[in-house]
Amino acid sequence: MEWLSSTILKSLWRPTVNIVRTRYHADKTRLVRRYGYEEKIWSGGLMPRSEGRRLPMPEYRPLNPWTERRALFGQNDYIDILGSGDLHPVKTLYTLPSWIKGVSGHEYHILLRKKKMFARTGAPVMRPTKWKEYEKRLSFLYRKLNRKTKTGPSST
Amino acid sequence: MSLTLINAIKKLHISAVSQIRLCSAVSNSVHNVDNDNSSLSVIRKEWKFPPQYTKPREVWIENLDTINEKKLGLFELHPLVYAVLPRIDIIHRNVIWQKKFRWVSWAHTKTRAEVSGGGRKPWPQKGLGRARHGSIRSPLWRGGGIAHGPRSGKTHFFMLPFHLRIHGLTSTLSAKFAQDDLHIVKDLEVPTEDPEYFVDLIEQRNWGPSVLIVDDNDYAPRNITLATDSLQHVNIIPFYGLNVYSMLKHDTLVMTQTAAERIEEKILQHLHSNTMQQQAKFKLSQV
Amino acid sequence: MGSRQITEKSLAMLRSLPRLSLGNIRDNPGSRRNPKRGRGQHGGDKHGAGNKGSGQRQNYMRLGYETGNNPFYLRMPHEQYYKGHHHRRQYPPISLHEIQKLIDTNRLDISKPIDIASIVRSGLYNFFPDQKHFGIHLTDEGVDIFAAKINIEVQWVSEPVIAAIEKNGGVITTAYYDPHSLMLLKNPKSFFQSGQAIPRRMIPPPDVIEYYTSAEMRGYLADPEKISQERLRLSQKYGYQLPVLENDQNYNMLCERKDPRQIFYGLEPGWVINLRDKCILKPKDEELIQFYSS
Amino acid sequence: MATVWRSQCAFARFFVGKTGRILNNSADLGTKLTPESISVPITRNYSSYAKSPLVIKIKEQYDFDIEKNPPEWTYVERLLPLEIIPPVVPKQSYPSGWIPPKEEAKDLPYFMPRTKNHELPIYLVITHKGQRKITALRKIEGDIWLMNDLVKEHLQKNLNRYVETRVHELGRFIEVKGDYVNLLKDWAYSKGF
Repeated sequence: MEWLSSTILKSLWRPTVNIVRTRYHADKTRLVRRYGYEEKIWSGGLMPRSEGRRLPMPEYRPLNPWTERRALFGQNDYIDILGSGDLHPVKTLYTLPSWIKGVSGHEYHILLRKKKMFARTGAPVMRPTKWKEYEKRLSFLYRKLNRKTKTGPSST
Repeated sequence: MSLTLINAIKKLHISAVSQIRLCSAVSNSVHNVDNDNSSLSVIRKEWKFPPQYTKPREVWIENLDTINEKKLGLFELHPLVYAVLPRIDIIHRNVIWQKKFRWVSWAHTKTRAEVSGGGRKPWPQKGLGRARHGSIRSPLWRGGGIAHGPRSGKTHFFMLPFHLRIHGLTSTLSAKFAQDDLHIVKDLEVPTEDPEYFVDLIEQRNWGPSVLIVDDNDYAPRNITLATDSLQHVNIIPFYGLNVYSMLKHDTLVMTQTAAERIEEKILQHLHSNTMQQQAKFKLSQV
Repeated sequence: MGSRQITEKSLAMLRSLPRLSLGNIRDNPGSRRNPKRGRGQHGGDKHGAGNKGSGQRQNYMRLGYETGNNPFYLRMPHEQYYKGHHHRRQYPPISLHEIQKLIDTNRLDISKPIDIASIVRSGLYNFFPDQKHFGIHLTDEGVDIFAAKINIEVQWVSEPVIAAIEKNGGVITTAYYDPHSLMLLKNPKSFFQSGQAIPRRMIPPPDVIEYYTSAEMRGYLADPEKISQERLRLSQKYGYQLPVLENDQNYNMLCERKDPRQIFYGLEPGWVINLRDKCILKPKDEELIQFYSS
Repeated sequence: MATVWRSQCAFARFFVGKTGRILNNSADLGTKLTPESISVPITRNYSSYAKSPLVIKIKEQYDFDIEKNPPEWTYVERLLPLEIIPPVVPKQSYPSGWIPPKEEAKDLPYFMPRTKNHELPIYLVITHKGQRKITALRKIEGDIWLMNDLVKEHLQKNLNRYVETRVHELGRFIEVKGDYVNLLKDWAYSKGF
C-alpha cells in the first residue's frame, strides 16, 4: 500500500526544479552611475511633455465657411462679361505680386519673368544672395530643361 | 453627364410637355393676387433681341418690405439667359477655373545649392570605411537640401474660354431658376435695420439659409445693408459681381428687377456681338 | 428614344433633383486623364522613353544631328526658295463675294466710302498688321454676282475686280499704308483713347511705288486724267457701258478720297480726338501745320 | 535707365512717350523738345511710370484749338467698333445668295436659329486627316428626333441611298455621315430657317 500510494503520488506530483544560473560577472558588479539622479528628459513614450499621460484629442474647430473672404470668393471673376468691359478678372487679383499675376508656366518661366522684373529695381544690389540664387537656379534649370529632358511636340 | 440625365429621365417617366412654366412659387397665389391686389403689374418687355422659338419665362416680382411674401407683378426673363440647357459639366469647369486662376502655391523648399554650407567634402573618398559623400547638404543628409521639393510661386493659372464662362453663368442662372432658388424682388427697401427681421423673412419664405442678394449698383439701401451686416451667410453684391461660385455657394439668389435686367442685357449683348477680341488667346500684355 | 423637348425636360427634371451646389457638381466622366505615371507589372513598363538608346539615357541630340556624320540636310547644296518669306509683305484676301455678303447683311455701309477700317470693323476679316499684313487683296471670286455701287480703297487688286466694280458705277483705289497706320486703322478706338495726335501716312517703299502710281491699278498716286482714260479703256476691253460719274446722285461720296498723307477719312493728321468730351484738338502752330501738311 | 515723364498736356506729350519713337512723327520734328524746355529737373529714377509724379510745369509749346461737337465727328463715329452685329434690313434681292429666315419656321415643332452672324449653323467637320467627313447641324431646338427623321428622309430621296445620322440630345446637334452641307442648307432654307 505504501509503495502504491507513493507511486501514485509520484506520478501526479513532481517537485519543481529551479535551475539557478550563475550570474555573469558584469551583472554582479553592475555600476549604477549617477545614483539618485532623476532623468529629466522623457524617454518612455511618444511625446516628452505628456508625462506618461496620453495627449487629449484636439478640439474640433470647424472653419467658418462664411467669413467675408470665403463668402465673397470670386466676386470679380466675371467682371469682363458683366462689367463695363475695360477690366479683366486678372487685374482684380489684388493680393498677388505683379510678377506672378496671370502667369502660367513652370518654375523656369516664372523665375525668368521674376528676375527680369526685379532686375530693374534695387533687388540685385539690396539682396545679392537672393539674386545669386535666382541666377544659380536659372542656370541649373536651363541645363536640365535643354540637355536632360525631351522637348515635347511643337505647339505651332 | 448625358448618361445620368438620360437615366434619370427614364426613371422619372416624365411625359412630353411642350411648354413648362417655371414660375417661382406658382402654387395657389395666383387666385389671391387677383382678389386682393388690384395693382398687379404685368410687364411686357420691349425686347432688343426677341426670343425666337422658346417663350420668355415669367417670374413673380416679390417684395421685401413685409415678412410675408406679396406678389407685386409678373416679369419676363429671356430664355437665352434664364432657360438654357443646364450643363453641369460647364458649371463645374467654371468653378474649377475660379478656384485655380487665382491660386498660387507659395510652398517652398531649399535645394542643396541653397542650404548654407556644404561646400567642403566631409571626409576623404577612400580609406575610412565610411560611405562616400561630397557635401553635408546632400538630400540624403539630415539638414540637407530637398530634392524635387515644392518651389515657391507655382501658379495654376489658365483662362476659361470666354463663351464657356458666359455659358457657365447662363447655365447656373437657369438651374437656379428651375429649382425655385432665383427670386426677383422689386427693390431692396426693408422697414428696419434689425437682423432678426431678415432671419424671419428667410424662414417664412422658405429660402435657403444662405442668400445672395444682387443689386444693380454699388450702394445698397441703408436698412438692408445694416440688417445683413451681422448675418454672414446673407451677402449683397452688385450685378457685375455675380459669379458661378457664389451662386452655388449660396442657396438662394435674390435679384432686384433692374439687376436681372442688367445681367440679361450684358449677356445678350455678348451673345449678339463680335467677340473675336475676347475669344483670342489670353496674353499677359492685354490686361 | 429620348425626350422631344430637351431643354424643358432637363429643367423640369432639375426641379425634382436636390439643389445644385458646390458639392454635387462634376465634370463629364472621362474628361480628365490621370496625370499619374503607371506603376506595377505592366503599367510601368517604359513610361514613353522607348527601348534603349538616347531616349532612355536622356541624351537627346539636336534635330538632324547624325552622331558625327555629315548630316543629311547639309550633305547637298540647295536653293532656298522661301528665303526671307517672313519679311515679305502679305495681303490677306477678301473676295468680292464676301464683300457683297457683308453689304447684304448690313455690315458694310455703301453710302460711305469703304476702306480697311470699315472692313475690319465688320468683324469678319482677320487682319494682323504685326504679322506683315499690309492690307486687303480684293480677289475676283464673285465678279459675276457683284452688284453694289461702292467707293472702295484696297491695297491689291486685279483687273477683273476693277472691271466688276466700275461696271456697277463704283470707284476703286489702291493705296499704300505703312504698318503703323494699319495698326491705327485696325483699332481706331484704342488709338483715340491713347490721346495721341493722328500721325501722317508714310509714302510707299520703292518697290511698290510703280504699282501705286500706275493708272491701270488705280493707284492713289496716279494722275486722275490717266485714271479716267484707263476706266474707259477697261470698259471697252470688257465690253460694258461705263456709267457717268458726274451724273450720279452719290457723286460726292464716290469722289471722296484720302490725301496721300491721311489715314482716316475726314480726319487730318495732327488732330487729337477726345472721345470722352467729344471734341477734336486741332493744332494752330505754324510749325505743326507745316509738319503735318502733305 | 529711361526716365519717365508724364504730363497732362496733349501736344507736349506725343513727342515724349511712345509716339516720339514712331517713324511717322519723329522724322524731322522734336527740335522744340529739349530737356531745357521742361522746367522740372529730373534727378530721380522712378520704378514705374505709374509711380512717377505728374510733370505739371511744362510750357505749352504749340497752339491748338479745341472744337466741341465739330462737324467732323461723324467721321470719328463711323470708326468706332460696332456695339452689336447689325440686324439685317429686309431688301429686294440679295445678290450674294444669302437668304433671310422666314417667320413661319417658328411654327414648326423643331427649330434651328441663325447664328449671330446670320448664317445657318450647318458645318462640315473634317477629321482623321480628311478621311472622315461629317455634316453637323447644330443649335437645334424642339423635337430633334423628328428633325432627324426628316433630314434622313430628305437625304435618302435626293441621294437614293441610306445615310447614317447621329443625334445628340444634350448637345442639341445632329451629325450626318458624309459631306452634305449644301444639300442640307438648301433643305433648311426651304423650311424657312
